[in-house]
Amino acid sequence: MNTQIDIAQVTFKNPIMTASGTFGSGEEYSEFVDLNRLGAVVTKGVSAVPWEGNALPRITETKSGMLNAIGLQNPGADLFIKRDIPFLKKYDTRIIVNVCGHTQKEYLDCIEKLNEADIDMYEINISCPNVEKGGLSFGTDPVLVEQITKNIKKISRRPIIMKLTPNVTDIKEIAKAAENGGADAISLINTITGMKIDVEKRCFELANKTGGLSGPAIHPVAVRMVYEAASVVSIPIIGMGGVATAKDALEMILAGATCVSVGTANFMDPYTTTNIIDGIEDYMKRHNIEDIKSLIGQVK
Amino acid sequence: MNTQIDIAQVTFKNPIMTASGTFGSGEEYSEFVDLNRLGAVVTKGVSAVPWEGNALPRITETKSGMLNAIGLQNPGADLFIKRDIPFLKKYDTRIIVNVCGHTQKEYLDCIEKLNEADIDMYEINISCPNVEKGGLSFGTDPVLVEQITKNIKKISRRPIIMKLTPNVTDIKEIAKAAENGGADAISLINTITGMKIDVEKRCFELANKTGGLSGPAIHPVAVRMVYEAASVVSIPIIGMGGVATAKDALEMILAGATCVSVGTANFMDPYTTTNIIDGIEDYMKRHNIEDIKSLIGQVK
Amino acid sequence: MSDKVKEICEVINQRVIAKDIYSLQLKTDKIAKNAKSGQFVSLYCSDMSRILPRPISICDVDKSDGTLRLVYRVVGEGTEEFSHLRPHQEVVVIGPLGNGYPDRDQDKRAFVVGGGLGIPPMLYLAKSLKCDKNIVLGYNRELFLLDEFNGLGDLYISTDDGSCGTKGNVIDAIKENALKGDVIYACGPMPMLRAIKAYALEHNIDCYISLEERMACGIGACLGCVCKSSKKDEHTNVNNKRICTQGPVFLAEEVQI
Amino acid sequence: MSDKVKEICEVINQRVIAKDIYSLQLKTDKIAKNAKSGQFVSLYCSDMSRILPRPISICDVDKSDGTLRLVYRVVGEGTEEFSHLRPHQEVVVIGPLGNGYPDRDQDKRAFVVGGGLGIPPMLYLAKSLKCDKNIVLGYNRELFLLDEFNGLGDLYISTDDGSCGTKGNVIDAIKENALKGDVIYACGPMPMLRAIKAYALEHNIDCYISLEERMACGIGACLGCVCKSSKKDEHTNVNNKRICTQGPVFLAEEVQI
Ligand SMILES: Cc1cc2nc3c(=O)[nH]c(=O)nc-3n(C[C@H](O)[C@H](O)[C@H](O)COP(=O)(O)OP(=O)(O)OC[C@H]3O[C@@H](n4cnc5c(N)ncnc54)[C@H](O)[C@@H]3O)c2cc1C
Ligand SMILES: Cc1cc2nc3c(=O)[nH]c(=O)nc-3n(C[C@H](O)[C@H](O)[C@H](O)COP(=O)(O)OP(=O)(O)OC[C@H]3O[C@@H](n4cnc5c(N)ncnc54)[C@H](O)[C@@H]3O)c2cc1C
Ligand SMILES: Cc1cc2nc3c(=O)[nH]c(=O)nc-3n(C[C@H](O)[C@H](O)[C@H](O)COP(=O)(O)O)c2cc1C
Ligand SMILES: Cc1cc2nc3c(=O)[nH]c(=O)nc-3n(C[C@H](O)[C@H](O)[C@H](O)COP(=O)(O)O)c2cc1C
Ligand code: FES
Ligand code: FES
Repeated sequence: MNTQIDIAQVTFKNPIMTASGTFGSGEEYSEFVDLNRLGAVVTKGVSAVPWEGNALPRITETKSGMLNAIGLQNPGADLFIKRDIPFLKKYDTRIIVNVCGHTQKEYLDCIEKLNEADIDMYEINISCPNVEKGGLSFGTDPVLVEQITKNIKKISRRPIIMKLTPNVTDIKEIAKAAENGGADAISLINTITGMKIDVEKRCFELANKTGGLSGPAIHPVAVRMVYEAASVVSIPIIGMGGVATAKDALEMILAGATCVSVGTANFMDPYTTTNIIDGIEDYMKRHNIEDIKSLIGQVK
Repeated sequence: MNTQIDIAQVTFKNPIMTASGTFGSGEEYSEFVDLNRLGAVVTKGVSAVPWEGNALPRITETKSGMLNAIGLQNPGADLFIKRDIPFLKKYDTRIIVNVCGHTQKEYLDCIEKLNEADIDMYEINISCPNVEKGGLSFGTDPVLVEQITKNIKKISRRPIIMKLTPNVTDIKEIAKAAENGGADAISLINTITGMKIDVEKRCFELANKTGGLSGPAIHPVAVRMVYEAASVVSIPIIGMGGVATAKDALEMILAGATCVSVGTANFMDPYTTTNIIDGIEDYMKRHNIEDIKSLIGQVK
Repeated sequence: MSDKVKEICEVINQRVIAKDIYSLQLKTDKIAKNAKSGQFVSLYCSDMSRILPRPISICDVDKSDGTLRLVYRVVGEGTEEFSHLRPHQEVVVIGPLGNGYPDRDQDKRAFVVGGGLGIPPMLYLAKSLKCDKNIVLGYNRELFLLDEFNGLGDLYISTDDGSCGTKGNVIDAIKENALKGDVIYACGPMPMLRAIKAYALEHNIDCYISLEERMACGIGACLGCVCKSSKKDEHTNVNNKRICTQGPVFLAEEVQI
Repeated sequence: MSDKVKEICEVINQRVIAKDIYSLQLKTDKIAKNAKSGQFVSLYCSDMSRILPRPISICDVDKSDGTLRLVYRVVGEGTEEFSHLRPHQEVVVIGPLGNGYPDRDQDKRAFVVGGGLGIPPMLYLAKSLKCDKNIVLGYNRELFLLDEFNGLGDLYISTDDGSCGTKGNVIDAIKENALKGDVIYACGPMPMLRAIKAYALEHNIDCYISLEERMACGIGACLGCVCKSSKKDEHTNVNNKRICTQGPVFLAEEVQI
């Protein structure tokens, strides 16, 4: 039975990764799960300089989901490279660093710093608020997506995964723009913008007013978008959004994902990632699947 | 205590309505709830001629939500006018007829038929697949939204509510287009497109492959879109999407909705609509709210 | 106003009657009183991440004490949840739903045919029908509920592997025993229903079959549960019938299966 | 590997100890063994539409039989669900989480100050601290847990309406009784913590306060639960500290409150 997967010449022992921002730098969850079992650890978003993130409250629960507006708090690329990469290097897993910025220059500065470190891939979060364009995210404009992909690709020493936002009319158009820009892979979905109101206090539940919806609630939207993206691009897709069980992960793979990231479900159970890996192996046994690659995009 | 609301000179005894397609023609739920208590009954979508709808299965459950691909099955405007309107006229509630079509002409044909009947308002579902434009819904293109609104407004004898789809990058743009076209009100959100896969059989759960996600899972997205739309239009907004409790309905009102529709939650409990009306009255008492209108858009 | 109500019902008892198959006895205030054979109820989950109620056929009714018996197989999360219900716990139920089997007093002999999880609803039907009955039950292998049909009619069974009764399906059992009747009432998996429909056509007898489809509202409002009707349906104005309200029992000739 | 584990815990008992306030005793395999005062656990809901675990402070621990006591107020859906837990039922718990109060053997006399739902975590702290103690508990009106502090130190209380002890808050009680100490350990609502912090500053004594914030992961990964630190934090590299892991107990001067 083979669960091994390759993306842009990088080999993953299995398709299960962590979703950026939900698994810290790996260290926190290493108290529960053996990181050696994961296909990859995708780190929280890192920017060229430290970011403080948003005011509190930053999170609130919704039905089968949650809203977060962490605001990409992170210690900056320098400390990250010095502390978190060496920690992760102790494990036999792939390291994908999620990158964020407010301007194209900030992305490029961050990549330049990360280029010096021992990392397997970058995942570029283009849902960050684009301060040059009035705060709407980079990821909603296909022209910008293609351009930023090209620019990063030019300087990146590692394969790049463009991480797409679901807050768009047509995900296919955005997925193609990333592919045209030279992305080695795309990952989707980031969170769906939502809002919750405290009716007793008549105020926003989050200091930031809006937040990103994640968790099982959004899984059907994520599966649909992975399926749509897979229908128009030929680069590999990393599927995410509400994956909490092996069944959810297999849905992603059958819809067209090569790998699957687990995010919010880590909060629901710290053992989710390894439970999913076990569950996929069990499924492959029950269905006599020799190679997990034979399942990709096989929904009929 | 006043829960009365006006939209385009039509008076509703309270802001609670049913969401189209989830409450039949009202008759079915009249076995559980007293329709006289509702602000309005919004009927299932009606087209100029009968529609068969999609193949089965048409529904599937998801976490705190469901996907449907009914495909707008309906008996056509003629039978609807003959049978369902007279039934609803027996009650002291407003009648809003939801209208669908595959082409602009189909919408107009339907309105012309409905113009002859005793109806209070129309709600125009512009999430229908637009056969002239390759199946993408009318509601994703602001130019088309403005145009179709204008054309319907020209012939409509009743105020019209344009019902917006959430499957867009920028709901504000679409809301403004509807207002510019002359809509008397807008309602949102329709369902978010999603997909579910049966991993054991490796097939789509719905015959139609994709379906519309509704229910509590989407509530935070709906609240956000109502808030965004309210920030750019001055016509009234009917908020919907995952409303299952008085708290959910009040969130919509605080976000900027004048009225609130209850959809999928009727399936979770046939008494949801009247429970919500009771809950809102209780809230108004507890908070000494004289007039429900004073809550609209009051989130801080 | 109709008979349909939503009730919080107390669990009287629950037991496993075959692998993954549970028999659940509920105390109801009104539902049992109003129920007739062939109708169903829908059970709400207490885990609210599962928002839709689960339709389950009425297996038996005791009108005197208002109890309802449901027999179901654990196939997914909802039925898994129900399987943990213990006496004195509560479950929210809506019902009775659907049309139920017709009252046809004039029949001399009826076929009561159940296959698999289509067997339970046949129990209350068999108890309710006044005419003579050939009761034909088709099992995979493991028998359940069989005892309870004793004395309700002439009892025939089939098993896939022949471990009990006729080897094969219910049609094989009917043929092997050369059974005759004026009307068929059947519930079971689609291949069985198709075979029964064909048999009824061949023998030119009325045939009532009970259909299943995924349901959201259970009361005719959402149009999620339709089946194809043979002719344009009067209510829907298209070739669809709502299983939850116009069914689940249909004259076989009315529907395309 | 750390001490944190996820466990299915059996409910030993649960009772109401004041209006909407429940005391829940759980049998744990490892959590109680590893727990220290000031730490907390997180309880998962069984209704999975509520996906995040609820953080609750450890009120008391019995290391000998591995039981854990939690005292909480019903404020929303999750705590409402927990309030229905009955003996022998199970609940999934993750813990112990957070840093807990420091061991400071050298103190001569400590203030142990709890306000409202900040009182429960003071119980195990009071039991654990070896030095002399002024225990100061601030209530709105209704008293709870008071008996259990008997004999653990010199006990002072305040109530908002003066129905018992000092009328006013814990600071009023400290002043009225002219209490003295070398260190303060406090947990309670933000206004109380601010007042305590000011009091400690004024008297130039060390002050440990326990903070609360909404949590998702509870283990330092999501950055949902930060508070503002006075100086740039070494771990986050910005002026934020994670309450779930770097707290919930902080030296008052470390944090902006
Ligand atoms: C009129 C009617 C009567 C029924 N009577 C019985 C009975 O007496 N005994 C019995 O064991 N089963 C019966 N069923 C099937 C039963 O409803 C499903 O097995 C049950 O809903 C599965 O729920 P789940 O949560 O365990 O499965 P899941 O697969 O987790 O369910 C997910 C969703 O799909 C729906 N679903 C899944 N399978 C079916 C199905 N076969 N039919 C309808 N909806 C389904 C569920 O209701 C739910 O909304 C009946 C179905 C209908 C329509
Ligand atoms: C470290 C820590 C220790 C705590 N110890 C106690 C205790 O010993 N006793 C006690 O009664 N309460 C305690 N709380 C508060 C308790 O966690 C909340 O009251 C509880 O989570 C509310 O859940 P709910 O589902 O009933 O409320 P809901 O309002 O329905 O909760 C919705 C969401 O908001 C979160 N939330 C709501 N209020 C709070 C809050 N005050 N703090 C953190 N999250 C919140 C919930 O966890 C949940 O994710 C503690 C909180 C923290 C952070
Ligand atoms: C608390 C939190 C923090 C997140 N931070 C990041 C981030 O830093 N960068 C990023 O690209 N995505 C971030 N995300 C998005 C997730 O990686 C993921 O795309 C999304 O949550 C959907 O997956 P899920 O439903 O499995 O969580 C974050 C999500 C959450 C819940
Ligand atoms: C079964 C079903 C049928 C629906 N049919 C229609 C329809 O005919 N016309 C329409 O405009 N919206 C239709 N909708 C969308 C709802 O009216 C509503 O906009 C959406 O479901 C979100 O609200 P909810 O989460 O409260 O259900 C339908 C929704 C469901 C679940
Ligand atoms: S289940 Fe809604 S119409 Fe039958
Ligand atoms: S709750 Fe996630 S970092 Fe504290």
